[in-house]
Amino acid sequence: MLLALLILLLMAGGIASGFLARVSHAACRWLALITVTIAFAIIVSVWIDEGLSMTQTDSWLRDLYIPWIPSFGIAFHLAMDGLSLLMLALTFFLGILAVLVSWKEIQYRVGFFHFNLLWVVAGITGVFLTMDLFLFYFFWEVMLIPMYFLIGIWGHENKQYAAYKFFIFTQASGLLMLLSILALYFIHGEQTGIYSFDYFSILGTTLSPETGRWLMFGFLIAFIVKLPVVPLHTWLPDAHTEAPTAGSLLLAGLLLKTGAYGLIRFVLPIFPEASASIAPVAMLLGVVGILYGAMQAYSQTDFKRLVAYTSVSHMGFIMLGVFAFNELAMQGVVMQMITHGISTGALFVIAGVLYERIHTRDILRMGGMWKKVPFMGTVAMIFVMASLGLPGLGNFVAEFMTLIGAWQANKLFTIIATAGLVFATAYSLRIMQKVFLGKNIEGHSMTDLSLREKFILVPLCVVIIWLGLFPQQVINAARPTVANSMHAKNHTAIHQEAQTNHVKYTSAFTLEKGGSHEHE
Amino acid sequence: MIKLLWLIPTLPFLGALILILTGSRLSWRIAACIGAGSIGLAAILTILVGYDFLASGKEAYLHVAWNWFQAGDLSTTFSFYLDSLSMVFIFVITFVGFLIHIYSIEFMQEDEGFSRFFAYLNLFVCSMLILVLADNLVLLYLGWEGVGLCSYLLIGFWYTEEKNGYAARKAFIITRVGDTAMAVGLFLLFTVFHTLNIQDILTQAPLLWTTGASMAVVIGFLLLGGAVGKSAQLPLQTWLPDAMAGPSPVSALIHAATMVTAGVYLITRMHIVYELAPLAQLWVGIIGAITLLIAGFSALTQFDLKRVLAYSTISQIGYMFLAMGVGAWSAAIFHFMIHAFFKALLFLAAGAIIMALHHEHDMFRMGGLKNKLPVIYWTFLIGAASLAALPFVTAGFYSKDQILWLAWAGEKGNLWFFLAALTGAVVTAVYTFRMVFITFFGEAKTKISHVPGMRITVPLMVLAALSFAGGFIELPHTLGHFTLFSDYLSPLLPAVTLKEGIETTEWTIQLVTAVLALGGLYLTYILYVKQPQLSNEIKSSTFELHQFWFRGWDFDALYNFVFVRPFVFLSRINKNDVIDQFYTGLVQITEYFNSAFVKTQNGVLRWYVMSIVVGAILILTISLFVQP
Amino acid sequence: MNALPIDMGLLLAGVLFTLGLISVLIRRNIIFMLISVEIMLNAAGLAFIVAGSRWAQADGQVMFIFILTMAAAEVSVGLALILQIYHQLKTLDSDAADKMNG
Amino acid sequence: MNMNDIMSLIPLWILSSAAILIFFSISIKRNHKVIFVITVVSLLVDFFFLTSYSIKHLQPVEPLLIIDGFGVFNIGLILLTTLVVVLISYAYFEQREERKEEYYILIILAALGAAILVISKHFASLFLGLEILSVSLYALIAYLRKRERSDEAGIKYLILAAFSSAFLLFGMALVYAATGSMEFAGIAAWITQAHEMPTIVVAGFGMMIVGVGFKLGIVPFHMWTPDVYEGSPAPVTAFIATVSKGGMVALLVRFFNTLNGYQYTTFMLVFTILAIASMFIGNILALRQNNVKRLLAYSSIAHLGYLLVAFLAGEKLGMEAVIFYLVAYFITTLGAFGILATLSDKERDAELLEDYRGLLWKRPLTAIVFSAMLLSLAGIPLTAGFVGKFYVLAAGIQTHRWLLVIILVINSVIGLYYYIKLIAIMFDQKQAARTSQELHPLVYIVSSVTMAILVLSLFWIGVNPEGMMTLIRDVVR
Repeated sequence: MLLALLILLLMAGGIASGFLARVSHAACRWLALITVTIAFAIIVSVWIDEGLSMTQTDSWLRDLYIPWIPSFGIAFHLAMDGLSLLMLALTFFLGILAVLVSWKEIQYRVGFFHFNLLWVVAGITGVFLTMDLFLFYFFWEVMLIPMYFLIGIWGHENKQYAAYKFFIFTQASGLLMLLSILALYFIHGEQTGIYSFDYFSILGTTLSPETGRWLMFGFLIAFIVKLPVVPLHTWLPDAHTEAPTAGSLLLAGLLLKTGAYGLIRFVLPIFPEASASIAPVAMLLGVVGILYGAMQAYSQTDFKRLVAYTSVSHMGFIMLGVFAFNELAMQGVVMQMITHGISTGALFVIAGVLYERIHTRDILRMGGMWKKVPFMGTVAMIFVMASLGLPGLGNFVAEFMTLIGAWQANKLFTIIATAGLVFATAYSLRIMQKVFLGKNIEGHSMTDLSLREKFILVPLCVVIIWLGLFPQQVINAARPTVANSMHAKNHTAIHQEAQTNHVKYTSAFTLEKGGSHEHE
Repeated sequence: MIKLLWLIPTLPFLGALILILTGSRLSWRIAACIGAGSIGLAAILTILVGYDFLASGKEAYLHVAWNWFQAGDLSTTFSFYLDSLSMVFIFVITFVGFLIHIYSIEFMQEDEGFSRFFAYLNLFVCSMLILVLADNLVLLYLGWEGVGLCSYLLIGFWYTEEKNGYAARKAFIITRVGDTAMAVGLFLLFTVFHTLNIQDILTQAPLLWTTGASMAVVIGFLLLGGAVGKSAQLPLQTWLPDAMAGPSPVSALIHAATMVTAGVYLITRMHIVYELAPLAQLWVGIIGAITLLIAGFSALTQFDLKRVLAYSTISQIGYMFLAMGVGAWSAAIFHFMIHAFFKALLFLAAGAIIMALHHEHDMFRMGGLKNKLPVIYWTFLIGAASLAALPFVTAGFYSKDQILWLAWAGEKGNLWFFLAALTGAVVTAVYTFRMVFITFFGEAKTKISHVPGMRITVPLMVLAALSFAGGFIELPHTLGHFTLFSDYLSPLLPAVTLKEGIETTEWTIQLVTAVLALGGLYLTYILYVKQPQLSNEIKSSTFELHQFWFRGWDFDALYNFVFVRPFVFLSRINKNDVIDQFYTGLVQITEYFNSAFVKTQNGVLRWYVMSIVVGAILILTISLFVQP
Repeated sequence: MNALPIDMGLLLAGVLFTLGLISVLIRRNIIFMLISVEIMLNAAGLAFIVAGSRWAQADGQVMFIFILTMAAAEVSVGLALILQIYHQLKTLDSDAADKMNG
Repeated sequence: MNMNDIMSLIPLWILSSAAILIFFSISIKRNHKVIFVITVVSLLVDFFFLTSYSIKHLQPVEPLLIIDGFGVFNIGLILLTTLVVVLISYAYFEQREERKEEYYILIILAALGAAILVISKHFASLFLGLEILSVSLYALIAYLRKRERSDEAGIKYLILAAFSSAFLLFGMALVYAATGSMEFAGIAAWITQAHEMPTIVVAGFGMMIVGVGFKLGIVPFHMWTPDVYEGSPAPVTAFIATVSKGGMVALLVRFFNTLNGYQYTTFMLVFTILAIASMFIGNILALRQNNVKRLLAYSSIAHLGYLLVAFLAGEKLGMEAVIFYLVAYFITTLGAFGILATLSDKERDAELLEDYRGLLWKRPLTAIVFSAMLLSLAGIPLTAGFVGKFYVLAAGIQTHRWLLVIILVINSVIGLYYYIKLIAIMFDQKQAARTSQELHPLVYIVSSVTMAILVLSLFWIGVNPEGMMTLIRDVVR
């Protein structure tokens, strides 16, 4: 129930703050802030409740099952395991920051903005929780529309174009996933006689290699567009660049992660053989992404665009790690999801903070800011270093585990990916050089971070350093999920277990189905 | 007391943290107290810990702070491992570091980034300590990258100058190239040993591999890659001369005494792997030999005081690599320590000169400082003598002589190594005293603006004393056979087995070395003091070669041409992302179809009728004639 | 009636239909277009009668009556519209009525 | 015709009587309000009467009609749709000084025609229903006489509809000539016992497809749609888009199922080609359209293509999908044209994209409702359109019509572009200068309530489609 409550809370909070804006903008902001903070508090309390070390083997912490569209075997089925917990914690953490970061930036249509913001967060929450494929697709799409509005209404100069591109790319790939979901549904139904979209039922479906591969492509394409993987990445630089700061924060921090999450949650467990068979190609794509993203990032002059391309590069590690098929790499991926969310999010916040002050994102027009804003410079330095994978910061742990895991799978690709770190250094340092070091060419004068901005950036710093030095809790939390997705080969066992857990539901289906809905 | 080992890296870290958090709000005195004080405390602690350690007689002490991360087979801890090797390093780091901090208080006093400078410097010391104390390679990598970061920050300390930023980035990126190789080496090690704990690896390696095992060789080369990057050896040496853009104390601490020798530390630390991989070890020696030569020749042609010293550093580290290449581990470490003393001294003295002369770097615009800055002159001279390895009195002589001798006599040594080292010795003497003569002799060309105070001179004198006396803890057996240092290291680092019946030549070798060093000194004296026009003639007659050496053998140009330009070119040309063209193309195609179809919708009734008729004919044709 | 083969009757209807069709295509005057459509409708009616006669059922003729009625209704509305069009365009050229396009 | 038959046709009687009642009422006194009330009441009465029918009930009215669950459901749908059209018409026609009362007669007659169409099981009733619908539509399209485009649209529709009717009739005649029956069941029986379909029957069906295709507005019989949509008054456009097309879809489903047309690969091929062409051409034509009415016309071409995918999928799920999609499409289209009608003014309809610029900031609720409708057309979750599309895809995948399904997906993406373009314009910062004149507040309340009901049912079906699905499943048997 708690899980549904989370989503409802966010949706209700969104609507309420939307209306409250008619009374007072400040009240609207506060309400939004409080809503997300409550959600965050709930997740933290769950985490504490489950014990911070999370050493238990049973991977499911919470489960909620409400039949929704029984004719299709669709249920409102939410469940949370360690991975979901981590992702939710990240979601609400960044959600809080997204509200804060918009405090000054968003001055028109405040109510509608916060409505959209909270609904994006709600949609993402749904994506991270749902255990029903139909519901998953449902949330997958639901999070797009408010995001589209965030970009399209409050974005920068070229916002319409970016918003279209974002929407169309994700929709196109999402629909292909819907096809796969439906095909899976019918294949599973024909095999077992149980027509259900439930994740745990679907897991056990046996597929012929050919079918398996095609169906996996459907899922894969949705996730790698979101991730994004070169050459499906071109929506991302535009979307990131044009979105308002909160939008970029959510895009980079969370929306990209839904792709990675999908890979771990769905692609590997449901299609173990098929994903193993394309692993080399997928890893190659990852490597290409790492290098291509880095190369593109190097030449960009728009701060946000640059950071966007670094995301492309960093997400390459996720592809590399996921398809390395071992626990280390997968743990690295989980870590990367979180740390990238934080470090790139922070860089976007910095870009936003700069934009608020000097109204440009062109790094060629910046320079020498350190003298004026040493605090901001220090913070930026930390995240630039995080983005180039400096040990001691979270990203290093992620990348190191990913690479060392990937090494077991493919040595050549790992070497190239490791070399990508050199390029990461090149583009990361370029940010520092062009923005904070060098000479202040245009003589911008500006004030250092305000208290509110410190409130946003300092926690991010603390978290990224914390993750760099004490990442074990995160690793422990993700362990059961990672293990499950890893041992995809003997998934039938897990499936059976899951089946018994859900036997009451599935049997309810069978009755329902047998009576009314025959697919001959 | 030894239990407080963890405090040694923690103190500088806290210092850095306080300085960063307070920003520039602290007065320079307090900042200096925190900055230098934390290192001072660490240095005192090092003595106490070292005393405890030696007294305990244990081989090693391990302090586990916390489990860092553990997933799958990989398990890393945040833990410090103290043995005789790391002891030497933390001693040098804290002590030389402390002296340099003291020096910096005066050197940087006027700088507005005073507290930032100390923050970086403290952070550096912390990282360096972690590097040498790490008990596993991941933590070592943390320190490794940490010092890289600090090096970057400090080279680019005066960030408003574009070229400083460039030098800083160059240093970081080039060392990162080496780090990539090292990281791959770690992956390989992990695949083989399922652990990255250094001691576990070292104990298991001999059991797992026979000498010459290909895996060992590959790993050896990969770690060498890392070492070569950090220690500015061929082919990744190009960043160090540019790194002189940083303040002089930085050059002294990071780019002479400590960080650049991290490669030496790494290879020595992993010496068992190299013992098992003779090919890799041979290449360590070859790289050392070549580097010491090309850097030495480059040093001959520089006019920037600090650049001479930079090239000389590369060259001296080349000696250390050469020593490691012949398996003279303790000789390499000995030379590291002595080099740390005299090179820090030289850099600090050079810094004092530069500060005294209004930030003048050009030697040829100095001159005649012998009388004006006597303290500097004498200390510099001691450092220079040590660098040039003037026989019998200087520490440098003993450390370098050991390397020369072992390159000749060691089992893995050979004539080429020896000749390279010998040539290097002459060249060293020449460029060293060229520097001394040009800077301190002749007539003054620039006015002195600042006379160094106590905070500068005291560290100089301490370091001078060390450069002078440091050598006597390890004497060749022809000269007293006093082997305190190598004995101290011997449980850890095996001694070199000599070739059969070669002991007798030791005297000859020492004599040759001594004569060559002195000969070099005399040659320089003639060229730069007696007949200065001669040096100009040589310079103009070999102008091309001179310039070639001056540019560091054109490695920069080569790398620019092969790597940097193509990358930047590709990146620039593709700024708008060629892949996007594909999607734009799709859009254009649909738009083309749109305009084509829209033309059919022309509003003319008969046209619409026609469309129905065509449709009808089509349907009838298909229904009647196509049999699917 | 049996003397006449059903095919011939349908063929006749078909020819009539085609004639109407072609003349809809080539006529520009709206009234003529309307008339041509009427011819097509009547061709269909004829086909119904032929078919009805084949099966000796009244249904074909009933359908024909329906068609006639419908055609009458259609023409009445059609003529009214044509009148309107003529008021506005001052021509009966159907090609002139192409204000809406794109 | 016995008493039972008469009883089961009461919904049709009510419609006819309503038309006559209004006719008399006008002859006594022209009063828009009264006429409007009569129309609404009679539609409501009719609908409530219909709800008393059991959908499991099966009552043939020999030989022409058959009252079964499918028919009743469709009549219900037609009645409700007509009701909504009438509700939005009131405000729309109140603004205009034309003689507005006869409009209600025509629209009721058109509904009657559509109702007959969906329950017919005989060529004669099919023809009668179709023509009652068509002839009323000719007049409805050209109802606003002062608008030049109305007449142009009217005459275009008239000529083309009659032209295609001729095809339909000729096709029927051919089929009749070969089979000797005009009843669907009779034809089916004849075909079953004849092993091979004679050419003449094939040709007959082919020509009938032309007639049907025209009414559906699918490619290549789609040319009339944009012009007629543009030229008609907005409520009439809504009526054409929904009742006229939907009635024909229902008939097609019934006819095809009775004949078990799925075994004839030829016709499946024809419909596949038509579906693919409709999806592509419809969507591509709409891409850069600046007239909202035309844009919706093109989009409706594509949507009929989607519908054909479900139709081609066949089987029970396919039929369910067709009906469900129709319901979703009806709601959405009514909503869209309803908004368009409420924004229109006396001179012209709010049909240009520019009229919508910045609408969100001026009339936020209207804009949100319109956006919801467009998102539903685009098939985005939370809306009925999404469930409809999901249903269609499910049907297509179940019967492995991969080509169609993939093309549908591609087209959804193309379609997305122009829907969100329209939404983006409404959310733009700049605002259009256009304002519509003031009317009696009651008029607004009627429109608003209608829109509110539509948007609520849109979301209700989008979020909780189970009820509707169950109903449809019972209807399709």
